[in-house]
Amino acid sequence: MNFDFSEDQKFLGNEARKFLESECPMTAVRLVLNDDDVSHNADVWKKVVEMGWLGTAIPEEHGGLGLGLLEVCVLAEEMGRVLAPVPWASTVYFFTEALKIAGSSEQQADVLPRIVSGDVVGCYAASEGPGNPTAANLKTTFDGSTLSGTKVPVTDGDVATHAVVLAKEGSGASLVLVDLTGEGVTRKTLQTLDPTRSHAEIVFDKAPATRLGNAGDGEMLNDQILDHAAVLLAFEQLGGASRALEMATDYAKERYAFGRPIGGNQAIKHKLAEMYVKNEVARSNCFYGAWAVSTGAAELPEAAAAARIAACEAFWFASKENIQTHGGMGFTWEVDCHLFYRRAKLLAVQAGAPKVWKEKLVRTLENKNAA
Amino acid sequence: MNFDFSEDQKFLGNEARKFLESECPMTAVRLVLNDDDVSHNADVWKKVVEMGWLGTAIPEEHGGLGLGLLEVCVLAEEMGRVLAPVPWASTVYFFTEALKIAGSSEQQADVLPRIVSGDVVGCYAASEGPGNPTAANLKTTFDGSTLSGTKVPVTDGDVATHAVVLAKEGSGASLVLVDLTGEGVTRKTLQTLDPTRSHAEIVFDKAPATRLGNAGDGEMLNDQILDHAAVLLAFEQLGGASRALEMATDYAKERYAFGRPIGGNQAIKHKLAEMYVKNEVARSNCFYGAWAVSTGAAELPEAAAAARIAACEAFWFASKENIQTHGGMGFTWEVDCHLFYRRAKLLAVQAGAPKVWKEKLVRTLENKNAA
Amino acid sequence: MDFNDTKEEAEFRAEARAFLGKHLDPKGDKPLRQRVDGSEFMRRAKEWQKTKAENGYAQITWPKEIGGRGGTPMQQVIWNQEEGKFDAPTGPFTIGLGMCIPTVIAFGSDEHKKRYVGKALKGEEIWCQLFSEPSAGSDVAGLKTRAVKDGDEWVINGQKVWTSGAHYSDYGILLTRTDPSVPKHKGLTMFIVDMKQAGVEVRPIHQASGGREFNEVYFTDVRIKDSDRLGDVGQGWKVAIVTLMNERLAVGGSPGPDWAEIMAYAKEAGTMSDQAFREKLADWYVAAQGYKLTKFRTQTALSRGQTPGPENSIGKIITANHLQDICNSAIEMQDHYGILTDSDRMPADAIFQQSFMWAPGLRIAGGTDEILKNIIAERVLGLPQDVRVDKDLPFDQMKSG
Amino acid sequence: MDFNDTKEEAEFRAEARAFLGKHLDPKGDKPLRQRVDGSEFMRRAKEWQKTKAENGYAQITWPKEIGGRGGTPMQQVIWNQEEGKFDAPTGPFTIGLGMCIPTVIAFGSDEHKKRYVGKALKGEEIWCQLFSEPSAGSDVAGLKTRAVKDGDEWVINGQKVWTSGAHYSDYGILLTRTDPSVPKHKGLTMFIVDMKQAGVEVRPIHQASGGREFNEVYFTDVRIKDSDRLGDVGQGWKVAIVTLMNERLAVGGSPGPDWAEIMAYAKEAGTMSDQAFREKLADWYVAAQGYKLTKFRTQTALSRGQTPGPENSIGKIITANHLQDICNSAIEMQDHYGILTDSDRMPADAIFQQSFMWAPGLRIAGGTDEILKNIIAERVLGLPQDVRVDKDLPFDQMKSG
Repeated sequence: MNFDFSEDQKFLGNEARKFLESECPMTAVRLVLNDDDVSHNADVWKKVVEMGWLGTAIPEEHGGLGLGLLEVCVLAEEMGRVLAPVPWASTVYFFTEALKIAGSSEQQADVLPRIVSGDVVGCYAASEGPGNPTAANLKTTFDGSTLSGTKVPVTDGDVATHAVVLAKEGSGASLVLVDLTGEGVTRKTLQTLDPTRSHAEIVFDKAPATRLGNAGDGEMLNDQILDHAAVLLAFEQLGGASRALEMATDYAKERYAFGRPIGGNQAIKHKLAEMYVKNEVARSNCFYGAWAVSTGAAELPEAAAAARIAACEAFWFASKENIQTHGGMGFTWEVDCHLFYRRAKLLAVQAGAPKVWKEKLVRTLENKNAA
Repeated sequence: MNFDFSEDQKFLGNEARKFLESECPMTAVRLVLNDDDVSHNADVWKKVVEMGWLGTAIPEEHGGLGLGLLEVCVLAEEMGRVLAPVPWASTVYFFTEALKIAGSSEQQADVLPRIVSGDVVGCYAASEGPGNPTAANLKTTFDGSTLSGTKVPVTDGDVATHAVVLAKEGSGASLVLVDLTGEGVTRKTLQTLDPTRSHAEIVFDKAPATRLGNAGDGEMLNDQILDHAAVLLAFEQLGGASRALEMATDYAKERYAFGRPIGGNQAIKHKLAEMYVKNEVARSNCFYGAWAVSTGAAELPEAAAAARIAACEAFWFASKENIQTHGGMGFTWEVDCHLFYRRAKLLAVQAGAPKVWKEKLVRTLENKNAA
Repeated sequence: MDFNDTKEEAEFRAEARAFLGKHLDPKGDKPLRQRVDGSEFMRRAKEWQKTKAENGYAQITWPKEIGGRGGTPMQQVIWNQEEGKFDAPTGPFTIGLGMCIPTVIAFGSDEHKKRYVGKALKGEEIWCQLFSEPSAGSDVAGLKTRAVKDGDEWVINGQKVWTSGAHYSDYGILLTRTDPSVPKHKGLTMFIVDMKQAGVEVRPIHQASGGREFNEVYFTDVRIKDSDRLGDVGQGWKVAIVTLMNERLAVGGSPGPDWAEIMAYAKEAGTMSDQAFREKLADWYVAAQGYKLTKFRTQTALSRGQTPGPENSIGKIITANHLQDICNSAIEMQDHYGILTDSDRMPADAIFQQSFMWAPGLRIAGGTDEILKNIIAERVLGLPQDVRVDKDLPFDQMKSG
Repeated sequence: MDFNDTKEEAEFRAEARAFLGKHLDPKGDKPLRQRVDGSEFMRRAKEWQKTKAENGYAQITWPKEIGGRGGTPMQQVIWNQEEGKFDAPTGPFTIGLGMCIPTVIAFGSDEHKKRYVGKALKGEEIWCQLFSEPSAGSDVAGLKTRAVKDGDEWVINGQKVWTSGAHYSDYGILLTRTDPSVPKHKGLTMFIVDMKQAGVEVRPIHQASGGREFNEVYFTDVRIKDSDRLGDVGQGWKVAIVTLMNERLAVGGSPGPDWAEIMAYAKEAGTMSDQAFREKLADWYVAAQGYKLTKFRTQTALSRGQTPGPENSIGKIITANHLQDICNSAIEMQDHYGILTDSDRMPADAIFQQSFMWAPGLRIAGGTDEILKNIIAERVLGLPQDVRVDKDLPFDQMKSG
């Protein structure tokens, strides 16, 4: 039994924490928050590229570090703690995993090295409107060589150079790879609940595109990619939830009312204890997801779903009760609580809302039980 | 605007409270609890009959008091407070209402006066097994003159003299009236979570029976009767929930730990405040149900559903957290907390579980909105 | 039980409705939160307040001698219901007439009453309430703004926070610390302050929701005459309690989308068949009805001449959490798309997204969930007060983090 | 990350399994709560304990000198896992070997250790723990049972409660008040008490669930030699802390039906298509996994030689409420029929109904939800302790309601 990260992985996490606390403080997040024209923090992004983190789980033959997804999990948690305002999740959890899962060796050889070098920034475009996208209701179409239709919203869609897009092809769905800097692509920046991350509407009008994987495999590949992304996002959410608990705990110790720290009141103590319990439930489920995604275990579908459900719940609860613990201060723009509340919501809907994953989980449990 | 009971109704409630606190203390409940062969407290029941309460909403022409259902609501709350171990709910909320709603004038003239006099004790038999009974899955059949099949469980089924039974007739369902003391009826007492109220399995084997209302109207009539019963039961639940809150509050003031009353701890204070909030939400919804059922308002379906849902939630929460507030003492047989926990569960499933009513409520809202 | 007006109530309602119809437009289909900014809005608001005052509708329960109608609380409720159906610009006067002026009436001199009450009633002067401070939120009595006696005057230095309407107010009631050497509740004194004088600086607070509806107010060597004191020196807490008792009655109302709005959205989105959503919808309906019907019970008590008590605190506990839950669910139903906030593009004009950002504030403003539960536990259920370690401690010896 | 045993662990597991298979039958399909009554059960239990002790499996982490194996905590975990797969009668010794004897080892004299440890290990003598009292539950240190010195002996009078196994125990560790004139934690003293002597009366408690698994124990002029004291006079709290630290590790395990059982029932009942049920099922699965996987993390820490801390308190908070919720839902799915308790007739042998009545006790036993949250808040998060008004007050001046 060894249900924990290795010493090396923990060391990586510690180093990443030091690096990000120094290079990506909340002031760096607020540069993106306060300026509608700024899509991400380019300085932070540049440093992330320089650290080589984008290649963490990319094979050495493609210029990556050749480590595994466990190391990405470790980094994801740290990115989540600082609310990193960069296209990390889109590029690493979604775009890179999509290429690794569905890309041909030519596609991988072409694109993966450019991810490592920072020349390619990726995003993942599935949503076309309210509700979880399914193959049945897709309107964006791929005709074998070009892509047409509108994707909205695409997280990091205005900073990315490339997108993996879920599109209709014939009667089925396929995944396709598009160069967003090429012709036939129009992008419009959108306002969202989380202005520290940029979002776009992308209109494709016969944009040149190549398929990832086989025609008609889009939905199956999308499910696989989302299982990977869900685990990695869950660690990012866990990082955010842990940081929110720390913020609330620190404030509760420092803030005095009625002659003593507010953290001496059971109303606050038990609220924070509940936060801790939810965070630990999330952490344990995240660890299991990490094991499953890194070993390619058959348990991945239920492990990914459980990690995502637990992490969504933990970050939601921690972020809203962190505001509540801060009282009036917590409802000001200057105090950082609302940034966690905003990010918690983004991460909870970005790869399918919790209710979508609850249904996935139960379907998996049923199938297992039936088998 | 007059959203409250009248002075007369409040007076009735006060008198009932005094009467029941004196005539039906917890020792009277425990007489039924502690003896498997005792189906109800006959002394208390005799006194309830003598008070004339069984005729509260029965017209004077049939020997009743000719008051309305508002007065029954007032009495129901008081019965709920003392966990009255008598077939009151079965006789008044279900059986009497069934006769009033669906009985012919002959049936009413025959049976209602005998309810008032105490010669008839009623029960209502719908369930035949796990799950909410529907016309589609009934197995008990009525052939126009006799009834055959098994009903289980029937609350107060072993003390009642008569039953109203939901049965299949041809391809539809009908309501029928059966004399349980007649031929073709076998009863077996059952063990339940609430031993302070008796339950039976009743086997009908060509038992003589007469229809209530038209053939095939069973499901519609059942719905109407349950709307009435739900409101009245909700007041009984409200009484139980209010009493559970009082018990918890009293104990929290008296019980010392760490040198002061445990009720000085926010963990307890806020738990009891939440109980209070749930009880008040239930009370307001109960009042609305009382208004609707007593005036025959078109809003009855949603008002009854809301009263039932709120009252189930309030009594469940109050009864379980009352045990918790009492700590170890609350988990002993001698302390009364568990009797409220047991009764809360009985009342929550007796007329359809909350989830059945949530579905009813939403269907009503949809239909209204569509109209 | 009877939801109808009595004959007298019906008459008053008809009269009120006729009066309102003569002066105002009915409210549109989609009421957004009233914006109290802009000079045109303020001009209309002042004009409407004057019209109300001249016709005896400004403060219905106040005695006629001071400009009220001498009416019943029930008439005030009916007026509010009817006025709520029209596009009535009432916001700027709520706090002044609901909280500040009643305090002036209770504790002010005859000169104060003569000088301030009529002008406030007619909308000529607007008032704000200056109690909360950055380090004194739930614990208002822990405030630090100092008032130091200097001859016939007091010199004020300090900072207030979360002051609604400070930027357009003419006067305020100001709670200060005049004696830090005694326990915190005993060293407070209340004043009337002229908000337009030098040394008073109002800065809008940028809220987490993005809006700027509240203010910080800084006092730098502001001078107040001793004759503008409300109540005795050291009796400020007693005065403040009178003000705050009126606050709990003022808070409430429907703060955003409810079960009907999310049900409408679900129909539009075609997700009404989801049983999980249906059960939640039932719970939301029951909670919303619980809140609405509890207000009916309160009105009934009012109409019988009873005074509603602290049990009213349940309203805000229910509605604030309820709103947060409904908005969160609506956003998650929209999935990834739910993160967008553009009201032109979003279902229900993005009201779910807007209220999602407003809900955390609602759980704090006017007493946090935690404070309200304490109030219910202590004042309704009679449970012991929290241990107050600072109860008898001189204010200047208190720890403050 | 790796769920497999290390080579050493796998070897030990194989060895343990072989040994167990030689002596015991595998557990049947439907394990019910182990019944510790009946002389035949007790005979088997004592025999099995003796067999374990003779073969070095009784207390794996204890040093060999006192009859243990000198093994690792991980080996103990593996042993427990494997023994749990067999029909092993272990119940009567858990408290004695897990809590009492470690306290004797830590604070007893050499004579005590010689006299008691071996016999307990071999199952020849059974121990119970006598701390809780009717007026001292969460606040154990508020206990009243008096021990008064009389020459070389102490005279004990008082009552203990919730004592597991008191009726079949030979000895107990008994926490008493020896000095009521000092603050409560300072006037306590711990003793070894012979449970079979005159003046010790054991009465079963009739629990709310209907069962009688716990006891009250009355002490009337019971005499204990001063040489049977554990630790110094007045140091009883320090001794008790050592005992209680071991308790938190002992509590836990799967106390009843979980997501798999309710899913099986829903399939049988044909209600798996209900989306509301499906979402709840997902939540239950996630919570159950959270609990199970957190134990794996604890085991990993153990296997690395780390000591698990108070974060283990999360287990019971999750499982007790989780159990109550699952049972309540299963009963409501059965609708009116769910009220029946006859295991021959009910789905899942009425396990949902049985556990429904057991769950409230689980939320209280071994630390209430509220106490456990306080422990997490104070010891894990470092938040301030509750205000303790009785901290420095002599016990006999304390209010006690």
